[in-house]
Amino acid sequence: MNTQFFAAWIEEIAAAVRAQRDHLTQLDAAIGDADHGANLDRGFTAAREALAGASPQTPGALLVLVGSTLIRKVGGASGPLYGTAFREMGKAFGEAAEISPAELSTGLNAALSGVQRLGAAAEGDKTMVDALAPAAQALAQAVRDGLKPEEALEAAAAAAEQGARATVPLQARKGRASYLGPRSVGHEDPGAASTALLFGALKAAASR
Amino acid sequence: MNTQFFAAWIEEIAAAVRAQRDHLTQLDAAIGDADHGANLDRGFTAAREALAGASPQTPGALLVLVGSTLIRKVGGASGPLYGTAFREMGKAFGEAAEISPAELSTGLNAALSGVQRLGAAAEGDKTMVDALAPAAQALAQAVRDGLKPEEALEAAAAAAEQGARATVPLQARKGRASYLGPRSVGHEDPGAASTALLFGALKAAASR
Amino acid sequence: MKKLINSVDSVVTDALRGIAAAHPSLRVDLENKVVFRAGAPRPGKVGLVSGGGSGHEPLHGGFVGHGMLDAACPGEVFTSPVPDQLIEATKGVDGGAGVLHIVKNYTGDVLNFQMAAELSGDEGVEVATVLVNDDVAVQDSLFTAGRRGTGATLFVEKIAGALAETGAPLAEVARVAREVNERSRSFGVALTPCTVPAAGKPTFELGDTEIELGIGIHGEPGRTRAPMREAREIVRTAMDAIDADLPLSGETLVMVNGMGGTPLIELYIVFAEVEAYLREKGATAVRSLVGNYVTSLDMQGFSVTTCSLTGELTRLWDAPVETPALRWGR
Amino acid sequence: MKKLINSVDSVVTDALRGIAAAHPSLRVDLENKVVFRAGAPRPGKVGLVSGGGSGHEPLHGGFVGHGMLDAACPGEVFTSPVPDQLIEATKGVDGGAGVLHIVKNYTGDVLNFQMAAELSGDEGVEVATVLVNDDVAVQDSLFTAGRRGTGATLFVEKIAGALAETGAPLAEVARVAREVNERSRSFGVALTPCTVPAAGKPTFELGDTEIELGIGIHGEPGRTRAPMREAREIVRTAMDAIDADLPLSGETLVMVNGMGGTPLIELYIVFAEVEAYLREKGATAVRSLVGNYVTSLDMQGFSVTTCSLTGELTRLWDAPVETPALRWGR
Ligand SMILES: Nc1ncnc2c1ncn2[C@@H]1O[C@H](COP(=O)(O)OP(=O)(O)O)[C@@H](O)[C@H]1O
Ligand SMILES: Nc1ncnc2c1ncn2[C@@H]1O[C@H](COP(=O)(O)OP(=O)(O)O)[C@@H](O)[C@H]1O
Ligand SMILES: [Mg+2]
Ligand SMILES: [Mg+2]
Ligand SMILES: [Mg+2]
Ligand SMILES: [Mg+2]
Repeated sequence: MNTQFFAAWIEEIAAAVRAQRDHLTQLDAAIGDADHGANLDRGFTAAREALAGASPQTPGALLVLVGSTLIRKVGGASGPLYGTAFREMGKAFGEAAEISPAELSTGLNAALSGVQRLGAAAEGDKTMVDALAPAAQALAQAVRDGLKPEEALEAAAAAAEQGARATVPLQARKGRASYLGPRSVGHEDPGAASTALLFGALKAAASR
Repeated sequence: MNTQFFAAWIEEIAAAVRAQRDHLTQLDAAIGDADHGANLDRGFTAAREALAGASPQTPGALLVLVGSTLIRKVGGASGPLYGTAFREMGKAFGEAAEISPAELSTGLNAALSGVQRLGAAAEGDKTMVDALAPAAQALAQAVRDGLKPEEALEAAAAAAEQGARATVPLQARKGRASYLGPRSVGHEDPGAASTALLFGALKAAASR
Repeated sequence: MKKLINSVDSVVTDALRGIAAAHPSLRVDLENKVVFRAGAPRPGKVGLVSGGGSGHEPLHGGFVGHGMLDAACPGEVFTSPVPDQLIEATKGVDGGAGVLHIVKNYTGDVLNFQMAAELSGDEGVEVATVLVNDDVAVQDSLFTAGRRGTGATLFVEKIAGALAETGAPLAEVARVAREVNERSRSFGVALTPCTVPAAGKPTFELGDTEIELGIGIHGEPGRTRAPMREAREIVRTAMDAIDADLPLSGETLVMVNGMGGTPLIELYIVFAEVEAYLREKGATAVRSLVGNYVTSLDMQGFSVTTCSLTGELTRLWDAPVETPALRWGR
Repeated sequence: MKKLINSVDSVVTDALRGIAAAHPSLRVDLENKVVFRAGAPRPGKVGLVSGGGSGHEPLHGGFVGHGMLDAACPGEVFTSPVPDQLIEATKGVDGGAGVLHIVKNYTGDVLNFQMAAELSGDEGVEVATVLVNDDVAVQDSLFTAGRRGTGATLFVEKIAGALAETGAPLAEVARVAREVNERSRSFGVALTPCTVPAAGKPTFELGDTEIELGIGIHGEPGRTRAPMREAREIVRTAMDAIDADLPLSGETLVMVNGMGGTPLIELYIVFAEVEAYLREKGATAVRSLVGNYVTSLDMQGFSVTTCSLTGELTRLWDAPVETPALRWGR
């Protein structure tokens, strides 16, 4: 997976977020403050523009730029969290020009631990971690099982999707939704849903 | 018609206004500020209480007290206008203990001219004058024709009723409804409607 | 209807209790329903009295204090006060220099103030009256009730109040009050109707893409209904109406006023467009107010009021004022 | 959705243009979206920076000026500002004595301020942070996001701002800010939801006889839904929640705050009940604010915030302040 691949990923994310913008916002309206779709749309549109302007030469540089752009443009909880995730992944990639599934797995783990360091959310707190952690685990397992790259990304996307859906019955303990207490039960977490989108886009980039 | 008759009139008005309170307010909501029913209900409730407290001995004293109470309690346009109407009628009755239909007619004319002196509305301006003036004229005619008191009051009530209905197609030139310009057309004037109620109550008092 | 009230009948009294508790600089006569400036009357100072229906808060009670009103008389919601209240207020603020009645031009307000002025006059108080009629949405003619008084009321109260504070005589204070009125114009726009507590439901119905142009401050529908459009275009309509009536030029005092239910962020957006419009016309917004000042219960919408300033008017506008809703220089 | 805006995307920038045009005492950096007090930085004075999502106006931009904030950073509607803005503001107000960040406790605000503080620190600015978390409707625990910051933010900004104005060092200003927060509690009630421009429809649905208890300031539903009842009863529920958390007693600073769509007349009715409740508990509302200060777009409802005063806090509260939304003593 080269720089072009990760650029395609960001394109796919931007398109998916645009398409799902209202859906994400509605999820956030139910248990948050109705801005998650707008936040990510603003962020990934800016990320796309930043990439077009700077043309980074390595996957690492590209993801660090995406992460910094998200931090600079999104605001809210998701801006620093997603921004840190992309930056940590990019930093884990170092100067490499081509990223293997194993390196991607390492990068995802770095992203996850960045998010958890910053947000202090554990699995089951009904946040993006509930999609990100299973996806990272599924990818690691796929690498251990020696699956093909497309199959590995497919597994990660499925795990993220399932993790997002599994947030529905949970009571939120972090983020805005936690203010609702028991009333947060019965709704999908918007950040977990957008994380699933990110992994769906990764799969789509691979099958381009 | 003695003091007791006029007390009964006020009772009938208070009851009718209470019953039609929301209707009058809705008429006022359409072309005014949605308070005419509340205004008159407050006013005639206070008038009834004032009469109970003071027990005036003549029709004139009774009507002057009612008028003063309306001025003191109603506010808005209708407070001073109705208040003046009752006061002028009362003053026209002087010290008389018993009021003939002819004297009532004189009193009504005084009421009408009091209202017009204060509010400067002509017939056709879509105000209470459009019910009050025809009622006064009908009563005068009935007296000239020598009708029985009940018949005379019946005629006045019918004229007021018809005058109120005839305000529907008019464009308002006085009061709040005038701000609507042509959009005031198609609605009954609330003050004309309440004047019709007053004459309906007069008829009802006579047939008690 | 959902409202933070105890009962429809006690709205005004309950609010007056709150005003009394919140503002030690006021003395509230709950029985007569008069909001007095503490320490009234001030010997030798012209007293300023205004009043009108409730539901326009902070108008008028919020403008009682140093440099503005000496007393305010709130009527029932959207119903002008009664003469008794006004007489009580007038006598209570007369420090021997006479009293100015500031009256918004509505039949009810005019008649009740007129009765109060006559009766106060009978009791030896010299009363002058200024009628505020700034609303360009309404045709002015001898055969109508004339223009409504809306936003300019605040300008009149502030500027006349400042002059009265200097010890100027009644005739002078009345003169400047009339001058402010003559130099002021307003236009109002509603996005939603409002709900009068006693009526229990909205005063009119408005579709999801419709607005009312040329509204007053009593929940009445406006002169015309129009399709919703962007703030810039709505402002243009309002400002065109003002400019057509009294061409905008020179140093201008501007108020962008919320009708009660409009978020402040939207009022600032409106003000940005108003300011740009004025610049386009070669006028300058040298003084401004943005906020809820002359409201219409929970209505969403705004009004814009302009006043073409003179050196004297600017000086009086800048003079110290200390009231619950307007405060500077002290 | 009907809103006085030009487009959903330009809401914040258009409003900032309005704020810039309306308030010559502010300097608005439109590019970085920072509202500065004119003349910032002040050498030797601790700089106060706050910020948060837009839609809460006048918070925070309306509190920039003498005796309160030195800069405010508005994010998108209900979205915390980004670190760049905060860094720009922090550097722009540092007069060498360091900068206090006043942060409402929301994950997004906390994270973005934290990043800005670190990066500003790297550039040599000393930054202290105070977290505001006054909302008793939310359970506080190590395992949750903790309590929200709502109305007490205004108290913290005013009182810390007054102390900073005296030239006190950063540690002292931060100390008093934390003390205000610790002595303050809030509870909010919604009669209607609000509509975020980008979402285009209300954030939740509420029946004609229902209210939400324990709401925050971001249009989120509250902790529970309850039947509508009279103001006195609603106030009792809110005050009981506050009193259960921090028993009310002694001299108290009270704010009855409108959520943006509530008429002022209703807020005064609420205040009358709050004041009566305090008296019942042996506490006294010695200082108060009634109005729209920390809003939630067009939401109808109110919040009540109390702060148990000390001599020092009262003195600092009374100190002069001159901002668009809060002004006295100057
Ligand atoms: N402490 C946290 N750790 C991880 N994710 C979090 C945390 N707090 C919030 N989130 C995620 O952020 C999402 C909300 O993002 P967004 O709506 O953009 O920000 P905000 O809540 O500031 O409005 C939540 O749905 C949740 O997944
Ligand atoms: N100048 C006037 N002359 C006669 N009647 C008037 C005049 N102005 C208003 N009215 C009457 O008063 C009625 C409105 O009364 P009300 O609603 O109680 O007062 P307000 O208009 O002050 O709210 C109108 O329907 C009209 O009949
Ligand atoms: Mg959100
Ligand atoms: Mg009316
Ligand atoms: Mg009225
Ligand atoms: Mg947000």
